[in-house]
Amino acid sequence: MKSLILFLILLTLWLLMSGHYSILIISLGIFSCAFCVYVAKRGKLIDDEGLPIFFIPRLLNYLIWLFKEILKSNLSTAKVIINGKVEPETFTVKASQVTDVAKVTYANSITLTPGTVTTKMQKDVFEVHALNSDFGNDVRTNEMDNKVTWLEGKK
Amino acid sequence: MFLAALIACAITGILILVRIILGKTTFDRILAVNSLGTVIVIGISLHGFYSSRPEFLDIAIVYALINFIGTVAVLKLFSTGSLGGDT
Amino acid sequence: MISELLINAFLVTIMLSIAIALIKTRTVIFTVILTSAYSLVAALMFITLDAVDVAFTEASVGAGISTILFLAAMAYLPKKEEDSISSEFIPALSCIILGGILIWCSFDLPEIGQLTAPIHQHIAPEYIKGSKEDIGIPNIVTSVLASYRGYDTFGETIVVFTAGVAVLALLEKKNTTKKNKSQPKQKIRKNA
Amino acid sequence: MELILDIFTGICFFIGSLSIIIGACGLIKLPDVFSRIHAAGMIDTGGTAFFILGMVFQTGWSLITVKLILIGVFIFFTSPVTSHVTANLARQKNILPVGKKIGKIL
Repeated sequence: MKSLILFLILLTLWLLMSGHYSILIISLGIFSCAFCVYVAKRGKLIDDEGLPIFFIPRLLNYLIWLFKEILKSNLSTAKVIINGKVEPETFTVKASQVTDVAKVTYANSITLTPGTVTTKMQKDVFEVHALNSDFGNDVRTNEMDNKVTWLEGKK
Repeated sequence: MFLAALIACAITGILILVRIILGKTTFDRILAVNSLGTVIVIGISLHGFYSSRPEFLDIAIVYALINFIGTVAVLKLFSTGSLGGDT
Repeated sequence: MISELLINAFLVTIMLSIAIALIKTRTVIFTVILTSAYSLVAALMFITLDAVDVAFTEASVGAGISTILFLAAMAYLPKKEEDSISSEFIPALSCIILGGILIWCSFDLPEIGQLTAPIHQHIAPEYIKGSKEDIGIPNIVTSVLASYRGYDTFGETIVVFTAGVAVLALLEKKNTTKKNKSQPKQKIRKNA
Repeated sequence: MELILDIFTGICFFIGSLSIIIGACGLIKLPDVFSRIHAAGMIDTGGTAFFILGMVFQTGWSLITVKLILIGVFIFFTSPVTSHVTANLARQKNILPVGKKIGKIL
């Protein structure tokens, strides 16, 4: 089932990228996509981590929220850089997600918003470096943590 | 318009180059080279539009991926001392 | 036209400064990083010269594979480069003379895009006319490379493939002999 | 209609240029590696997002738009990974960030 979804995604990518639609080229594409899926299956890459399907229903909502967040923190990072008031701080937060994929998503979301970077991970404790105490407070209120847990939808 | 954006990319490139040459630790330099790669990806797509041949976007896609692979390879070598799988 | 010239001049300046930094540095890993940055800029240069295929190759081979190969070879090298002992005068002189000769020769080249240049007189018009019907690939460079001079390309590919296999074999062999040596190093790292 | 799209593209390019230039300034100005990662993150997220948005306004709906969005997605997925790996490795090599530490550090 999952390999079929992967095959369809790869084939869509091929069709979008090539732009030439003749029988020969499309059949070559189908062949190479099938080969890729076969290799991925042999390497046991197709599992919950490679293709996290349980994210999909709530993904759009989360992405819109994430973009808003990124815009806001971009603005404040720009202000900090122009003002030159840098007071970096390092602290640890606890992640409340169950699966590894969701934890990685949380850590990546922290890193993706400029101003906060995950520097180390140990099981479910993240060490976060923030540019300013405002950014630090943003992470420490656990808003993003709750959002990712909601995105995961396992609880 | 595209030319102005290209000039902005060029200024950014020069500033990043200053960091590459000044950089104290290796991490600074790796970070700066990665940023230079991102700026060049933007620059390629902008140049494609500027010369009204957006087919160049294929190269920009290849670039975005190669940049990532190169950076991660450098960092992996730096952490383990080899690229082999047995370390 | 002016903007094209400006872009080219800017890229050449950046490449030059990267090259100077490359000469100045003595850390091996930084050399590899700078080489990667150099080929990133070089590929952008090829794009402004309208050579898409070369840019593609430069991006994937120059910035990707060769960086990784350098790194794989670097694992067996000391981390710092030694200062050169011999004098730098003769190499610099020969480089300057060679560069001067090349620049002098480049004045005899026909201008870019000139119709009467010898390269456009010989067989190129036939290729341009017939490539679409003969082979059916929209990109002329690809059809010339893979079909009109297919045997040539085939030979080149074999040579490159052999070289790649040889490099891999060399690296692999050292890996097995070096295993015992690298063991104590890691212990030291853990203790520290 | 064309004029409106052009204006939108201009605004997007302006914001994008501003954010990459400020990011590059931060890359030079900020004190240590960990702070510089934030500036690099600005180039990767703010700059790319606005430039790609501006170019999407110019193309309309075609295969080129899809390719542009693909570039955005690739950079979006790979940029946090490189930032995190750099920061993690710097910590592994025992470089401690400047500034105050709150609570126990791993």
